[in-house]
Amino acid sequence: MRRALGSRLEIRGLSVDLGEFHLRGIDLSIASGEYFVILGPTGGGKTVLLETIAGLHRPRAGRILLDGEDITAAPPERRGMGFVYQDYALFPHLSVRENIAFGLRLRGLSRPAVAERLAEVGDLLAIGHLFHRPPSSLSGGEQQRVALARALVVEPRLLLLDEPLSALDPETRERLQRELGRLRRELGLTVVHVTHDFEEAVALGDRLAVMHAGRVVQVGPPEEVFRRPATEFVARFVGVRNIFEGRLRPGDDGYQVLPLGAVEVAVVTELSGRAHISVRPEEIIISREPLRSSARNAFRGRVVEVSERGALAYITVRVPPEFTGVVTRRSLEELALREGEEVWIAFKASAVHVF
Amino acid sequence: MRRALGSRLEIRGLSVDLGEFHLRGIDLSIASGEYFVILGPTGGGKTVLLETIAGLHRPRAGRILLDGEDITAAPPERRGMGFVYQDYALFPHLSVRENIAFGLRLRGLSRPAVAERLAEVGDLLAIGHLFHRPPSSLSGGEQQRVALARALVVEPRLLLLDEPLSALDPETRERLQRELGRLRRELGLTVVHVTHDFEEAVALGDRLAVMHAGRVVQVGPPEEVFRRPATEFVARFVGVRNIFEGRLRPGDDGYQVLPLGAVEVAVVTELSGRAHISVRPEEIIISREPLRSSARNAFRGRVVEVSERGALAYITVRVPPEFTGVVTRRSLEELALREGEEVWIAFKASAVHVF
Amino acid sequence: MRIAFALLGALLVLFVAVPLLWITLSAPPALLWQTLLDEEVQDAILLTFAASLAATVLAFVTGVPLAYLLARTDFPGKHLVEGIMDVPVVVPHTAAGIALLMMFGRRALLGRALGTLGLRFVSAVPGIVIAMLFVSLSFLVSAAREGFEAVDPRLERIARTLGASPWTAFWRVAFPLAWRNILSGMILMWARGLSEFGAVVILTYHPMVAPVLLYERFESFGLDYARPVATLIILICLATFVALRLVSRRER
Amino acid sequence: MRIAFALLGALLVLFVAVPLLWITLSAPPALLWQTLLDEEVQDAILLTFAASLAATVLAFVTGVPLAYLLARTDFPGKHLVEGIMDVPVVVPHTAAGIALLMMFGRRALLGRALGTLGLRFVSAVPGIVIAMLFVSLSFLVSAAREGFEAVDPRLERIARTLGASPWTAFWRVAFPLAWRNILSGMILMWARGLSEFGAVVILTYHPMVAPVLLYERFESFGLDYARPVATLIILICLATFVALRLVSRRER
Repeated sequence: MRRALGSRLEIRGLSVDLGEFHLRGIDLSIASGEYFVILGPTGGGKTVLLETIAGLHRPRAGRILLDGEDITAAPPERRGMGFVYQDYALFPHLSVRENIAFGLRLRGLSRPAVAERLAEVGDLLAIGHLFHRPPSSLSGGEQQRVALARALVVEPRLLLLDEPLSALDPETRERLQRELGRLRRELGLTVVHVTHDFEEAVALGDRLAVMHAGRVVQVGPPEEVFRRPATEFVARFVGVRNIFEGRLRPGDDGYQVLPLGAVEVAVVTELSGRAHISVRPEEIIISREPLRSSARNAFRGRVVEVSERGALAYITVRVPPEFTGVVTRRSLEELALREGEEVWIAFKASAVHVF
Repeated sequence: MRRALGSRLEIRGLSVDLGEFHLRGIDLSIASGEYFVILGPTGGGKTVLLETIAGLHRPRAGRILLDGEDITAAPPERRGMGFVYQDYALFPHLSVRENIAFGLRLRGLSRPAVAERLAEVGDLLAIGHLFHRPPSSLSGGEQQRVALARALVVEPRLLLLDEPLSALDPETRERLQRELGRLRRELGLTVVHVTHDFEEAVALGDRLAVMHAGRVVQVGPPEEVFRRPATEFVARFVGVRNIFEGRLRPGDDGYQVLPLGAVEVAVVTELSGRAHISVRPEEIIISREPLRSSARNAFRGRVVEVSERGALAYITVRVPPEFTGVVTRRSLEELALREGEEVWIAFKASAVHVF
Repeated sequence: MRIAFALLGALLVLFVAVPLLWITLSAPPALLWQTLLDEEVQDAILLTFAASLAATVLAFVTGVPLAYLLARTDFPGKHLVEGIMDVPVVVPHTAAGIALLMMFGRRALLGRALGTLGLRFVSAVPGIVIAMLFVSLSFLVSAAREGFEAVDPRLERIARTLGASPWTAFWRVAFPLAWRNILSGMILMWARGLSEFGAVVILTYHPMVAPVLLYERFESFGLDYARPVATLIILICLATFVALRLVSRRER
Repeated sequence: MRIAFALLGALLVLFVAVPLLWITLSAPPALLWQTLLDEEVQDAILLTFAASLAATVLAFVTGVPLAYLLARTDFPGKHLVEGIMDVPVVVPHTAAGIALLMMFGRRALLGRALGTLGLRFVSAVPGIVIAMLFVSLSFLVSAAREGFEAVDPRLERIARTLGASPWTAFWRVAFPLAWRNILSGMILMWARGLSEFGAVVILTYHPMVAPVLLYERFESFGLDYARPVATLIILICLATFVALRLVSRRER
């Protein structure tokens, strides 16, 4: 396998019309060796974007540049991009070995050269023992490894992954997710990875683009998208829970305040007038007594719902309005939080995102 | 809608052979008004079990009792059970209204009676405005609501749900999950809910049964399955991470110890000889200095991996062996945990599950 | 590649379309009108339509249940039954006619038994019907089977849990959802029945169906006499076929 | 319900199976053997097989590309092309024969042009081939189309990203995956060609294919003379059909 850095990709003003899918004015610039995640709801045209990058659809307008070279009109077989679909799309009439060798054979490599590369990729992905099997006999995780091997063995300049983990069960998904991270580091690949799963995007992506209705609505590092969603859609999509709308007005000490129900929330912002605010559940501290802390916002409320999700519990507190905080199961027991109990919540003014 | 309690279901020694699916010696006893979750990996025969309860397959052996009455040979139309499939299975040739009225019409209800019941269930599930639409025009969440309404409107003695949430996007899933909890409380239903998602099982189930390879391997309240998995399969399936195997020997203070790599783990158990132990990640406290605490197990190690998953981060610490703990993002920043750093981990002997 | 494929495919399309266009366009309308007024021609066309319709109805009553069983159940000998349902396509038409004649002929066992009930097959309309039924039933059975296979069996299961008997589940769910396929199978079967010549001519020369009439005119008077009849029959068949297709497409 | 359905379905199965069984079982083997040694019968059977095979090959070369285009692309007039490919099933066989005769006959434009190249259609083998091709091509096209539709287009897309040209992607991925359907379409088409009588008899009475020979014996000498020939033809057709089905099922 090549260990050099992958290619640099630039997309300029790309528009695609394909049946019910429409992409509009997509601009992206992906650096060499970057792991770039495109995040968006299912059926939002993310696959069409990947396929257009691979040359499988003709764009209506716009240009695609690979290492500065315009490839907008190049057929897919000349682009040197590896493609992996969500449901693997292995050739059902070929063995695992023949699946992986497919691209090598087309390149006219000699028998020994093919065998050498197969052995190498077999080791890399730990699938050497599956080579003689038909794809239909493999588990989902094994099939996805084979699909990855098939794409990687031809040393692509760019690896395109179309929801590669979403058809797998949680355990396999997690393992393959780690594997993708490792492959990317070891091979120095440029990766464009499409997903609807925010956690996957955070775990893997150097940067991510959020797509909505055929447009890119935000691009940035995961932390930034997570903390400062550009639109309400992004906020809801990445799982921000406490979203409120109101009219900002100046408060004391240089803060602004947003009146909400019975209380006023202090925020730090340059904005004025009507605005959205959001607070991430993990920024909200829940206690049985008023906290002495630097948190500017502290309110008394009543627990109206406790929803346990695995190791965590989401606590909804009606002040009003209703804020949702998250605690570990351990805290849940220590604080003996139950519906109807009176509690205090607190969060810092700087933890409030205004948009 | 009826507000009386649902029926009591008993399954005794049930075996089913259906193509590639085999159920073997299933014994379950589900109380009136209970929300019972059957948990297992995809394709493990959970659907076949539900369909057999509904009378859609003939069991090879065993009996099914509903409120004490043997219904093993009764045809499905006499059992009065509501069934909801993962992908809704709405009648595509009928409108939403006709879908929901299907069961009522078969019961020969008068027109006004049908209309009244439709209005009631329309309110209950907030789908009244969809009545004139064809099912194909609905979103996944709306379709699932209609499927629920269709099953509930005939006042079933038992509600059978076959992965009702897994085809939905995360936000809709969460909303419908809350709704299921509410419906169950309001209508006093007995529910049997099949899923492969442990968090869903914890959030909804009064008790759950874990299925593996056509058998029930553990039955109990979620907490118990979570904390004391009966087999390694259950442990891995419910997401327990720190699983080790070793030979127990007596330690001091009445504890037993299990030597692992460089350290010995103190545990509380009646078992002896070779055994598995597991520690849930949230039971492991991670700190920069040695903790003064009551935790019997405290080891020094080095962070080898930090994996961020949404609001949480999983920290793998090599002692050796490798333990994985979980912290919030906030702690991650406060403790400034990074790969290569030296840290202390601690957990109570009573937090170690031995099996 | 697409261009090469399109050129090859166009050859086949032209091979079908051009002779049909040529025969319909080259006939003077006046001659066609005159042919249409020929009572013998009218009788033959009406007989053809009616006999094929009767065959289609018979196949609907027996073939739709069979198709449902083939789509939904496994039983010993299923492959054999599937094979038998395909056989009529393969058996040469004249040989099929002879085989039917040996069962339903005046001297044959079944033919004699039914003859005492007043049902005559040789040189009679029932003979035309069974000949058409034999050669065209495969179309309806296979279309209906495909239709039923495309219906998710879980829809019927849901109907059962909602209180439907197997009959009700069939009539309210499976049948309406497979109806489009069944209808297009019936159209195809009916059209195939119209077109049959070899099997019909062995069992029943008189009364004459349209293809037999056409053959007789060709044999007795030559191509020029047969042409207007052929044109007329082709036009009527095409028009009916297109109309039925449009109707069946508009359904839902 | 299943019992009622099974009874109705059984009627249809018996209607097909019993006449065929009866005609094959009631023939004395010695008579069949004697018929098989009849040179005229041998020639007719071989000619039928060969002509139908030629028609199938022609349809393979043109119909498979057409089926691929119909499965994969949208183009203006697609519905029209689909309709045209279904028409041969609907057109009465004798009328199809007349239409072909008007294109390929000795006095017709195309027939005369090809005649100068030494290709004669009337009363010659090429006439048999085009008659068989016309009436049976729908089977191959629709089977191949179904086969291509069942191949996930993303497999070809993956092949393209791995360096395959459109041709290579077709031959290495789409064609092998659709091959089973194509093969069974070819078998059905070939069998349908064997069975054709009406269209062939109009274009080419001599040299005689088996269905024509059978008709001639029936007309000239009566049922008793036609019976052994019919039995023999049915047996040969069934045997070939079953053998080919088994072969095509064993493939992968």
